[in-house]
Amino acid sequence: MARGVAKRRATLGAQGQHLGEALSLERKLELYYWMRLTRTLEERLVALYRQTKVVGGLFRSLGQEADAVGSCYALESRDVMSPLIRNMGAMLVKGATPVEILKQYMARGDSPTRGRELNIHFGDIGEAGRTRGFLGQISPLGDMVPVMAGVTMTFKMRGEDRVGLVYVGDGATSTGAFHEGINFAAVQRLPLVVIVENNGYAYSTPTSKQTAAAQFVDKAIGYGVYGEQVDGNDVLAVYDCTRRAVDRARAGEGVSLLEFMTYRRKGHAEHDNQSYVPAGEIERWAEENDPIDRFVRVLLDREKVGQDALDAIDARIVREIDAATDVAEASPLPQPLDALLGVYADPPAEHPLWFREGADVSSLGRERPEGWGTWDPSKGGAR
Amino acid sequence: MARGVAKRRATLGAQGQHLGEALSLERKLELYYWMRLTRTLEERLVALYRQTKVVGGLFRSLGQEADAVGSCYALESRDVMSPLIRNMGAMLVKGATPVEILKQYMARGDSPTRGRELNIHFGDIGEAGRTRGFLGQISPLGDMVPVMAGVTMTFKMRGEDRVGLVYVGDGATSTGAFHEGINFAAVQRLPLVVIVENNGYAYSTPTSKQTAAAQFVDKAIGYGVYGEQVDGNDVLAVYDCTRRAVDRARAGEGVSLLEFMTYRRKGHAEHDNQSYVPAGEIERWAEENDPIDRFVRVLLDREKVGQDALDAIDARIVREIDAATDVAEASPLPQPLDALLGVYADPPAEHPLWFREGADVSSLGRERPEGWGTWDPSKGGAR
Amino acid sequence: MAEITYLEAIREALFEEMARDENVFMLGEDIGAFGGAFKVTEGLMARYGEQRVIDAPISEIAIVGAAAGAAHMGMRPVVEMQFIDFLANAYDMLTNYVATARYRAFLPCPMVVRGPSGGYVRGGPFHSQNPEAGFIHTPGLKVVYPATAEDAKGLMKAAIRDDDCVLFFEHKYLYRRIKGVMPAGDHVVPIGKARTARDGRDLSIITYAATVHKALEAAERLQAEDGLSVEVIDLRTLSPLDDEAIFATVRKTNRVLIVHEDTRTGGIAGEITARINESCFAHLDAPVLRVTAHDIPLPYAPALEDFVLPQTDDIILAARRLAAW
Amino acid sequence: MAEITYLEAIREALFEEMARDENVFMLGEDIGAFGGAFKVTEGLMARYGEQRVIDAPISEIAIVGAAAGAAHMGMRPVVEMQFIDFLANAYDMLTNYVATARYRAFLPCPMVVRGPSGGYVRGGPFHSQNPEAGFIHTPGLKVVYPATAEDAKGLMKAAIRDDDCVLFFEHKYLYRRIKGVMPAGDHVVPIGKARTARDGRDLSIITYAATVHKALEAAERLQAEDGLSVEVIDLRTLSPLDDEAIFATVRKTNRVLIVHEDTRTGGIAGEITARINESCFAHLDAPVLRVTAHDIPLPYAPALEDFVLPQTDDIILAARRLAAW
Ligand SMILES: Cc1ncc(C[n+]2csc(CCOP(=O)(O)OP(=O)(O)O)c2C)c(N)n1
Ligand SMILES: Cc1ncc(C[n+]2csc(CCOP(=O)(O)OP(=O)(O)O)c2C)c(N)n1
Ligand SMILES: [Mg+2]
Ligand SMILES: [Mg+2]
Repeated sequence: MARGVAKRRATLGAQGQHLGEALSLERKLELYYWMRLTRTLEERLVALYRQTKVVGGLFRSLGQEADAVGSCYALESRDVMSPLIRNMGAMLVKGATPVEILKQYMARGDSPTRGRELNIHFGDIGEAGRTRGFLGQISPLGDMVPVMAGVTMTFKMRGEDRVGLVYVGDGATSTGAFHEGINFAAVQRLPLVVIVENNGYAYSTPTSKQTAAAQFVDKAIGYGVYGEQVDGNDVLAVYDCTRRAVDRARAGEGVSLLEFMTYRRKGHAEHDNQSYVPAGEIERWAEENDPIDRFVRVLLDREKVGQDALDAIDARIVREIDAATDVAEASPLPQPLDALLGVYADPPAEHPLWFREGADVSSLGRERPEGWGTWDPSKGGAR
Repeated sequence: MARGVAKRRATLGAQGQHLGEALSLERKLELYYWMRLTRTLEERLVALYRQTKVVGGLFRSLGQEADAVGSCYALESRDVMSPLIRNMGAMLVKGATPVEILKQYMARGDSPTRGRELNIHFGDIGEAGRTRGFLGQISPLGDMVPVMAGVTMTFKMRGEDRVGLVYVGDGATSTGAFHEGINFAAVQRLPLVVIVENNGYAYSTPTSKQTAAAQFVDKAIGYGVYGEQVDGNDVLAVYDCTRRAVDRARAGEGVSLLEFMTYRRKGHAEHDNQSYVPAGEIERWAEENDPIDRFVRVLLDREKVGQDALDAIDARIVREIDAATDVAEASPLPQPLDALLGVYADPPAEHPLWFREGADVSSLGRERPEGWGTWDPSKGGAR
Repeated sequence: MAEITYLEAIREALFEEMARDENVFMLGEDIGAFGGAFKVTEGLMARYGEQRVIDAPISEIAIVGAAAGAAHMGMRPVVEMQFIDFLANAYDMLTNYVATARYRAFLPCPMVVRGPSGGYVRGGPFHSQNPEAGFIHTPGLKVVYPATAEDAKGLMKAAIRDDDCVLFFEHKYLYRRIKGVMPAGDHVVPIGKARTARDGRDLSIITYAATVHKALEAAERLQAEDGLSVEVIDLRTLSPLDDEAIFATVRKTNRVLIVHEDTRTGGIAGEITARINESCFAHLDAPVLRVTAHDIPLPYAPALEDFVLPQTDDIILAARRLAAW
Repeated sequence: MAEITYLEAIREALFEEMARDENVFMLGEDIGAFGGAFKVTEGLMARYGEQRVIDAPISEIAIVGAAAGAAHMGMRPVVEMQFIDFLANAYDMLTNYVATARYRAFLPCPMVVRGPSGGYVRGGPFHSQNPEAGFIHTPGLKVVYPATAEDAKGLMKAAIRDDDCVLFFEHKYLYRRIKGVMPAGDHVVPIGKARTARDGRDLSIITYAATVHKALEAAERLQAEDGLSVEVIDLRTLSPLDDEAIFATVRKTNRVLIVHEDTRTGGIAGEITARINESCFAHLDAPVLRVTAHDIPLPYAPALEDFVLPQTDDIILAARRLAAW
């Protein structure tokens, strides 16, 4: 792998991680905040899951927080990001709120998708400033790459100074959608950053059964795009590498393919017992390569931050999540008839089928959200 | 491009074209025969097309004969090859007969597909020896790569000493099917050679709008497979390069991706006027880089073959094609009711719909071809 | 006013909509300088430039997906499938991503996916398909399939202006064979409304696309030879279906023949039969009958293709059976 | 003999067929050591090795295409879609390449594509689908969808032995909820034959998969509460349809309710209605009625999913309407 990295670095001329280092202490503490918020919020979700308050599966990004947070932190608020299931951290950085995420997992009626779609499969895109710029994925893997090619194509057509970023897993690189999408974007020289999160597994499938390539970044040359590989558990290096690609995109230099080396410490979803993982592997990553522990050491040792400062942030996060949980738990469940709304713009609602004639449709037609609708720009929200 | 070639050659260590040079004169003359047969047969098809005896479109490989013939010539008869529309030469080398091809283009009832499918969309695969080992494609581009992955997977499962070869165009490399298929084959280390015929255009689309890569062979490293680029109009170099990849596959070294640099001198199909081609480009290739002219010079100058020997081959080819044309033109058209046969193994025939009750179905159920059925192993056929 | 072909009518609609709305753009394979495999987009790039008439790599997933992304951002993409058969290559993107976008995520996805469809042209199994059934079955998509030049233009303009994804089937057999005079002004034909192609009293033929013309031919002959008054309904839009128009003709003639070029099993005739059955059972004097293609991949040789596809004589035979019921 | 679940019955069939025929092999995502997302293939790799139980990259096009290539060469691939919803990603390969292989090119293509399908499990829009309609509409494919453990095993064995491609839908709601005792010996259930799940005189419910159990529950209650004798036909195979069994029950009860979990428009109920209409019109005392899902992408919240999908009470209401016609 080192060889690979070296070669890429050499041929593609990345420059260490000075952009990350150069961040002010305040911004570095923001990075810490987002990573810790991600982890703590997921832990809260686990608790709710155990209480069977979560509908459906629960997906963790334990150990991948630096990859999601550090990369999305390199975007401006006007930019657009499309996450994967393990990019809750990126969603938070881009402005998704814990309340929204909790409501989504609990399938509440006033959640961003009104209980229609799962977990972080929601978003908020459109005009810069009026939207936060994230686009939730759908389950079929790879599909968001072509879609984000289309989103960034509009930036180019309109001469907007905006960039797109899309995440795919090591497994998703095998899909036709990934291939067609990145190739399309490369040919059109679109301002798109494609991040391959190599966390070692696709469900139970190790990377060795996903590709014969020495590394995913080797695909860059085959698409004629800029490529870089980075330690995905070093949040400053991740920021640095992503920022460089984002700047290239902004400068009209087109697509980048970035490979983040990280590790999926939890199962594919909560139910997965990871029987397929070699003994000790998870523990080793947890002990030696936890992205938060690593960054805490940087903050304490190199940045001379006091432990009390970090404790204060942690405490603030717990308060925020407690408050968010209360709001989410108090929020209403969807009403059956809501199911009939908004399959089409016109007609605005479907009719109940004849054998549901009883159904009271008087309530129908109320809800006509303009956008994702759960976020109030005036109230704001992170970034 | 030179840079690219050099780099590939360097990193992947191809070794000139000695395997081609090393062929006996007799075999070199076979190469000449196949290339000339391809061109002459296509010219005959053009004549028949002008007489409206061809049903549907006509596709030419003018100027690409070396690529199709030289590569397929590197296979053994037990190996399996899947052609594209411009690989009639490869079909002939693998044993498809001019009569079969003429009947296909004329949609005859005793053509290999009984008038159900077009042009060279037919094949003959299965047991080594009992079949000629070619598998006709379907129209959706890229689909044959996964299918040939499956064919070669059986070679590996059964420990058979057989290799597969599949052609894709520069345009087809953009499809999800190509990507998923070659990646699948690479991971499984299947004995498959994937040839990208870079003839500069996909219908009207130049290569620059198909990929941002400097060259298609650059995709090899991203799939973790052996890659080589070669002058597709030098039949000996093509043979040499393909033979090397075939030998690797046979030796269990897995997939190769070969890029053949060639040029499509005719339109996508006969109807295409090539308005999109820069002035002089076609003429330049015709004058300076015709694969048959080039090989004739090799034969005359370096191999000291007499012009009369080549003329004799040309004359023989004309006789063969005249005879084949007579057979094909005399062959029967399909009968309407034949349409009902063989959608499923069981039932063997569909019923005419009620509004065709009149139809005489007494003739049905006769034809149950075992395989492609138009080729008689005992009678043989080329190779 | 001069007559123009079905194909020219579509092109005219594209020109007018690109002029009307700068958010409209074209995306597809070989549609730019070349003007597309059937020349439908000819002249658009010269007029509107490479930014709005984009040649794509051979990647239907990317083309449809990119159109969806652009549509989310307020653009109005018009995508060409070089042959409508290749919708199959983008089936996931269309049915899973595009069709559900508004419902699952309040994402507007106004886009048109258009292309040449249909048989009777010796195109073989992969250049002759009528794959509408799979998309009519997909909530969130709309499907139109015009039979006349006037409707081809008017429905294209409506499709481009629709706020959801519309699949626009262009029958390649009709491209240059059918002509019409375009109504003056901004000619828009509403999506979801069928058309009475011929008035009649004795029985109704419900159909669309190329078989509308076969049905009209059959109706003429039935009038002349049998004195039968046959009504022909051209559905024009397949999703959403115009139930009112369908039920009205059933109540009027009490005898219905449904004709489509698509294969029989699972074709739209089944759905229409079920709706008639549910809503007009008491008005049926005879069973609803179907004339369709056989359940066979479309073969290429003329004799075979002609056998598999429905022909005018088949419609006549079926209509007589129905009238005599 | 001990009862086993629907899921275990499928697994048993896979074990037995791999033992019977060395050409049978498994291909899919996470099916090897992990045993598949639902553990259907658990233990197969341990028993038969990596050569015959192959973990593939996430590439449905490649998986289906490779299976087809292997099938041409005499193998009998059994492919798992991690969720049947992902058939959409291989739609071109299945409907264009696989379905037409025998017809267009005399290429045998014996293979099974199986996977978990269906809703009532809070899976959301992409893990709950019933996409059978698009494949029933495709000549060259066969489609089976068992409702019982016995049929799950017997149909899987028949599917693996069939000389054409069979799509095998496994309803994930039934995986562990339904149990049965397997008949002794080589238990093969023929493809193309429906089953009378319950005998009745007054009206017939034609259905398949999970809704068979809702129909049986409804029948019980209709018997108890209304004294109605309801016949329930479990189609088991959706392509080819068992016309004889369908027509027989129509002639017997003269009243038909078709129930499916799939969305309404373009669902198989339309095709069945058309066939009944064509062949049994005179035997119908009432219109054929349909109870189906609403035409809506399946939402994830329980209250929404339950509203969109057909429920037992809906069947009861519809049956009463039909009986009172
Ligand atoms: C096209 C498609 N096939 C299969 C699946 C089922 N599936 C969901 S997640 C997953 C594994 C994804 O692995 P990877 O891309 O590496 O992402 P990670 O979970 O490791 O973050 C699979 C196979 C899917 N969602 N889409
Ligand atoms: C999936 C798919 N999309 C579009 C087409 C229409 N089409 C047929 S051939 C062709 C161009 C192929 O170009 P290339 O792959 O370079 O092969 P060449 O004709 O140059 O040999 C196109 C776009 C197709 N057959 N399949
Ligand atoms: Mg992964
Ligand atoms: Mg080409």
